[in-house]
Amino acid sequence: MPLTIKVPYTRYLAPDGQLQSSLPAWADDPDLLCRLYKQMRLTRLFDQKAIALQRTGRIGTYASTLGQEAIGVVIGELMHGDDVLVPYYRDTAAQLRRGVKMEEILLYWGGDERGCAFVDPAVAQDFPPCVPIATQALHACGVASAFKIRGEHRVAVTTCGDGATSKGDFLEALNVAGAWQLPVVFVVNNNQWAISVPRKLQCAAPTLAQKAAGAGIAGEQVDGNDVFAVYDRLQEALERARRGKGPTLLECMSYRLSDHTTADDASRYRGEDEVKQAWAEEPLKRLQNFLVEHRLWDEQREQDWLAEAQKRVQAAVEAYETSVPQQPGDALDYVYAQWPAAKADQRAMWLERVSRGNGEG
Amino acid sequence: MPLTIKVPYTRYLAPDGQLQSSLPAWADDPDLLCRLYKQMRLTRLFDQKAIALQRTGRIGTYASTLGQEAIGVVIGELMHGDDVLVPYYRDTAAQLRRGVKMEEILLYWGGDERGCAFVDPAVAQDFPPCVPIATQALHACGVASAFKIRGEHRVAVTTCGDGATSKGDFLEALNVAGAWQLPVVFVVNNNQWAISVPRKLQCAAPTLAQKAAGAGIAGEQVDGNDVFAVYDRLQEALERARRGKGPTLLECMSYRLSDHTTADDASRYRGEDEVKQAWAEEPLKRLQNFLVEHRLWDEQREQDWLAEAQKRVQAAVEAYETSVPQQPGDALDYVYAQWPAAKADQRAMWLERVSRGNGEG
Amino acid sequence: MGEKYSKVTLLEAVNLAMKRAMREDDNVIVLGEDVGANGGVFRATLGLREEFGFKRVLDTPLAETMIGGLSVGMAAQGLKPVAEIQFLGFIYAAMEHLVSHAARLRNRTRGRLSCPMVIRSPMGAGIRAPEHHGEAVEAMFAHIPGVRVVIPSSPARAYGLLLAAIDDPDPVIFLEPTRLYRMNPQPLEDHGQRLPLDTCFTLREGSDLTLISWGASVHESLQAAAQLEEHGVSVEVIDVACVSPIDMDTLEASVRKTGRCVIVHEAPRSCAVGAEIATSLYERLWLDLQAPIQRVTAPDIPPPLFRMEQHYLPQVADILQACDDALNYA
Amino acid sequence: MGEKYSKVTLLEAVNLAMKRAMREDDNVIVLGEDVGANGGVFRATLGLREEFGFKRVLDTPLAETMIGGLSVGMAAQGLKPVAEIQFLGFIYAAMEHLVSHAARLRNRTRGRLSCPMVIRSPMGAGIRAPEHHGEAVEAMFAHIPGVRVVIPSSPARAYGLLLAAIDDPDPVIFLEPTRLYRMNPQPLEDHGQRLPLDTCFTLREGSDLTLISWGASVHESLQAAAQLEEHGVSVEVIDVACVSPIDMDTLEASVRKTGRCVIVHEAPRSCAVGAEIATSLYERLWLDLQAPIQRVTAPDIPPPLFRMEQHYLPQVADILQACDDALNYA
Ligand SMILES: Cc1ncc(C[n+]2csc(CCOP(=O)(O)OP(=O)(O)O)c2C)c(N)n1
Ligand SMILES: Cc1ncc(C[n+]2csc(CCOP(=O)(O)OP(=O)(O)O)c2C)c(N)n1
Ligand SMILES: [Mg+2]
Ligand SMILES: [Mg+2]
Repeated sequence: MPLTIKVPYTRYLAPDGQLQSSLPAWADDPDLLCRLYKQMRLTRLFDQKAIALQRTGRIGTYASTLGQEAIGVVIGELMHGDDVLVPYYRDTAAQLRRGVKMEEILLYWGGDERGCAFVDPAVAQDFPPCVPIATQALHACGVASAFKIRGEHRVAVTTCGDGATSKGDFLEALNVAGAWQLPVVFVVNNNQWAISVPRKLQCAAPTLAQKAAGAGIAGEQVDGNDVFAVYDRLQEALERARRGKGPTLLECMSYRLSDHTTADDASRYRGEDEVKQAWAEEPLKRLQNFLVEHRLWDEQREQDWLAEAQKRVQAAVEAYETSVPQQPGDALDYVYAQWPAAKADQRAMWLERVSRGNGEG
Repeated sequence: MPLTIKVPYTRYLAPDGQLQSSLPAWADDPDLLCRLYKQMRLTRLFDQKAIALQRTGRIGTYASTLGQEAIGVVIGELMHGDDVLVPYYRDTAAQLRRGVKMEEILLYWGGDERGCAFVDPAVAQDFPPCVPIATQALHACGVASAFKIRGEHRVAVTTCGDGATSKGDFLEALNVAGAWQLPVVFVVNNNQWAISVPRKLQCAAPTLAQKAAGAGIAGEQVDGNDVFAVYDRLQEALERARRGKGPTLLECMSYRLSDHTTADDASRYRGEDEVKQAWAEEPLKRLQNFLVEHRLWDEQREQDWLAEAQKRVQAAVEAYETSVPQQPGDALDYVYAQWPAAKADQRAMWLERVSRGNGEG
Repeated sequence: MGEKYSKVTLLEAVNLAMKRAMREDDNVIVLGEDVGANGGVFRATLGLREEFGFKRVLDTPLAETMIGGLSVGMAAQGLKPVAEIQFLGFIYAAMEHLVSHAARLRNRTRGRLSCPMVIRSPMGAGIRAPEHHGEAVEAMFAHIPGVRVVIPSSPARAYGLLLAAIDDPDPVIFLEPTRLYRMNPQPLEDHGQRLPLDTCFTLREGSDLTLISWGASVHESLQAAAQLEEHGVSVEVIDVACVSPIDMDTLEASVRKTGRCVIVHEAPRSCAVGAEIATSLYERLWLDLQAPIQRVTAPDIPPPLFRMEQHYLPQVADILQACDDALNYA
Repeated sequence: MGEKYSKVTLLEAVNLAMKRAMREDDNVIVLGEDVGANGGVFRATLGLREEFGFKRVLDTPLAETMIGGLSVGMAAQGLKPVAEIQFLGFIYAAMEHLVSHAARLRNRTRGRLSCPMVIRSPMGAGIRAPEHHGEAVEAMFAHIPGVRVVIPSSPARAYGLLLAAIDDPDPVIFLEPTRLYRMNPQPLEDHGQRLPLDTCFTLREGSDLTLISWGASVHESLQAAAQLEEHGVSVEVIDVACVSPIDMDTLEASVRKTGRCVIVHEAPRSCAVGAEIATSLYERLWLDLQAPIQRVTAPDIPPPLFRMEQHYLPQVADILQACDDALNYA
């Protein structure tokens, strides 16, 4: 007597850029489509630059978002200004679209806490990238609880990878989101790998979206490399949450075209064929094909935008590289609202130590 | 586009003891049925005695299993000798049937570690009752992993309450059990309450069994007050696990007729009506009605068995109350295989402190 | 001026403090297992649901990781969550959120976000409770930069310190000794006055020896001091109360005066807070100490089931022995 | 006699020890995130999958609570799990299983069940890694009765101590300083000899001062000792290696001889293992110490992102300053 389950899956745009089914009404907006494409292109350019900076030792380890730009860009596009993003560490795409500055992202991966200070008021309440896997899902539930308690029509959006769906935090978060009907959307970036662990070793269920069933919340899959699918389903999930109709788990099927991070060598554990196949399905080219076919985009516009994007990235790199050094006291000054008087001796010790000139500053 | 799910539910015996559907072949065994009934009756008698002992200060806090005897007795009945039980703290029924001694259970709740020493070789590998909620589910997966690694045809059975299904440990356990196809059966004793938190505030899903879906394992519900249903479905789950066909989550619908523990007062948070209704569905009377109707049991046998059970319980209480005191050194001697030489001074300090005669021994 | 009560237990003081904080500030909310309809397994949250409703008194599903993580998210949004962990022995699952997030959110974001949350939890042994209901692991938290760890040992301190903890702009771990919950009720005025989170409390002045303690052991320390007094020994007793950060200045001044010191705590000896205090005192008072500092602690074993717990806990006799050793040190 | 290697890093020594243990005993199994096909993110488990197969080298789903809990269940069944936590900053989710189960299973069952498991994890800062990859929280574990905590600081000690940890009938938390993983390769013979889990290692003898350290800071301690030697100061350097239980006898003997002591560790100062060692030394050596014990530690702040980590870590200059203070104490 087996338990039976059926999980919806949405895709409009086939890997070759052809439509599989007719588009929803909202998609009849060339500006929107071009904006999404341009943002994806910009994100990829920045991402490549970050990897280059790591290779030359100008930032530390970096987690590339190559091949997963559609998910993050749509998240950033659809969220309202006063919604809150609670991202993981592979969310450059969503963060940039939300208003985090490129130089902040570089500062963060460059080992400088100011990278999470987020100067743009648009992202003043967004969380910084979260490294301890899946913990952010619970923070998002806390944020959503605050919205609900205060009666605000705001949504918390949180992201994570496929691997993260195995960790208790994620599962406890789905459960409380359901129990309390929280205005939160869980976006799983299923890029098929958790470092070297493939999706199928992570979980025996055919979809990750069906983890929603155990929490009694909505769950579905989309082709995460199809901006139309992501946009359509995320839009509905956000609206449902905003109207107090409960949380959603949205599993976005994608692929990590890069190594896990710059510290990883994916060729150790996965075959070339698989990666080659994934390149044929990546989101940028797919959307570009569609836009070109529908005469919404052309080579000239591509070149113009590339030049503009290049310029923005370059300016950010310069801003990053010329940022003034941190003050030694910064390392202590934000640990508590006020450094405790009881630890005054430690402050003195620290400043003395730094002035002794150990290491870099 | 909602996700859809269907969870099987099994019941043979209606609350009034009438059959709802014809019984499976294995049930055509009067000895088995009477054995189950007698064990349930014995368990309840012991349970009541334990509460009485608590009320008179002869043991500490105790977690009653009143109304949930069918689940534990069937677990104990069906497990093989070399299977391993990884119980929670409300598993008197299963433990007694497995071979844990009544006086051991009293020692445990009486504040004496020897209560988990389990002298009967039949339970030498069983785990002690687990207090930190849901953690035992992972231990069971570890035990099952050992079976699988060594190629043994043994099964780990672990139990927990409805509240426990919200905790990450439980959910992580389901996931790894599925990913590794472990020989483990998860029995959820859904007694509708987690102390004062009712089942529906615990989780928005209509069944807890459907948490299996997220892990890609088998999951189903049974009427946990119907021995036939529990027996039938648990038997199949155990066999499937033993044959290497994967784990099962079995949600047993029951009711906690008692307070949460002797330290609790359930009247603070739940209505009388609900409890009264639950008494009409409790497992012992239900089976008794069936047995009497089918002339497998009668008043005389009931009285004889009660007398015998009474005697056994009384003997256990005496064994408990006359057990020799622990040795002071016992508190240290099992912390490590050997008390570390580096902490020799602490041993001396401890023995001196005990000899100073603080408190009880 | 607040209501005056003639007999308030530590437990009731905790309850009064939460009520007051919730009345003063709508952002204060309470969450945890069984805190709502049941008023908490010890009744610390009694009446809160009735007065403040479902939105501010939240019964959570059974998951401590979640309680930790939710609180971080709420606090980042400007709420002031006061979360109950039912017993300290069940806090470990919340550890990752405490160490990696609550303690770091402000620092990580250069002050852009912060985490004004309180985790309350009953701590310590001595009430014949089951396994895992008697932990005293304050040392683990005291080692985490970015949180405060507060342990009241009287109704008045529970009241004033909890109010301060809820006010505090950073995360506070607030540990309530269960053994004291219903002991020694005292008069208390619900005046709303906060006590400082960064000072020790000198409970008794003396000149021959300083007894330093916190939590339930403060009571045995006071008893030991009273007995010594009868023998003409003048003992100063200090309740550390805030075990992180520790107000070493007060402790230093006392031991500088008395020259002798005994530290009493219920946690196992090794790497406990007692070692930090002792080391800091030695660092500050090398030339002024008349005898080595004595530690009276539990041995390095897990809290035993309750038949042995009276031995496990430091008793008056053990403290007197240590005071003797300190006083008679040649 | 085992194979002799002329240059072995600490990382390779860990790998050799696991291989040998797995060859010697079929019950030894390895589990963790990315330990299989990938050979671990640092390559500590390189080649194990190839040699011992899928059944003994298990890539787990991504869940540290689960890694802790599974290991307890396996160990209770007589396997000897060697579990990797990818970085110490991710161990917190496993805490409940370590404190409440691994450390207690033997005691709880009066020896009927036991828990011979090893948790290995890279620890410490200094490799310009991202957030949460630089924790040194050995003190939290050193406060747990029932586990051992071992931190090697050379390839030979990593090899011998890990073999001993795997043999040990009780749970061992084995922390490998990432900063040393690929530093100073040394000759090593794969002879299978265990090192004791309850003794310190005296790395350098001296008569004027004792430098006590563990983990990566041992290296700066040795450098400081060498520099002091040039100025005619004779420094004894001891690697504690097993920070729980601690071999105080060796430390005591050394400091009794030198009369002066500096403790160096990378963890934040408060309630760290350094405080326990200092307190125990004071207790034992009250009359023999010539100066207060100095602590060189990180400040009480979370490990900063990597631009500041060189300041955060105790440096040779900091140690020299502390030695100066100890030597010149009037
Ligand atoms: C609690 C925790 N455990 C382990 C790690 C180390 N780690 C970093 S990323 C990663 C894999 C994550 O995979 P997935 O969730 O699929 O996200 P992806 O990186 O593929 O986007 C691991 C194990 C971590 N950061 N946090
Ligand atoms: C980790 C943890 N948190 C909290 C508790 C306190 N506690 C003991 S039983 C219980 C409720 C358990 O409910 P459920 O899982 O439904 O089991 P039941 O007791 O109803 O059989 C709680 C919260 C605990 N033992 N462990
Ligand atoms: Mg992934
Ligand atoms: Mg229940």
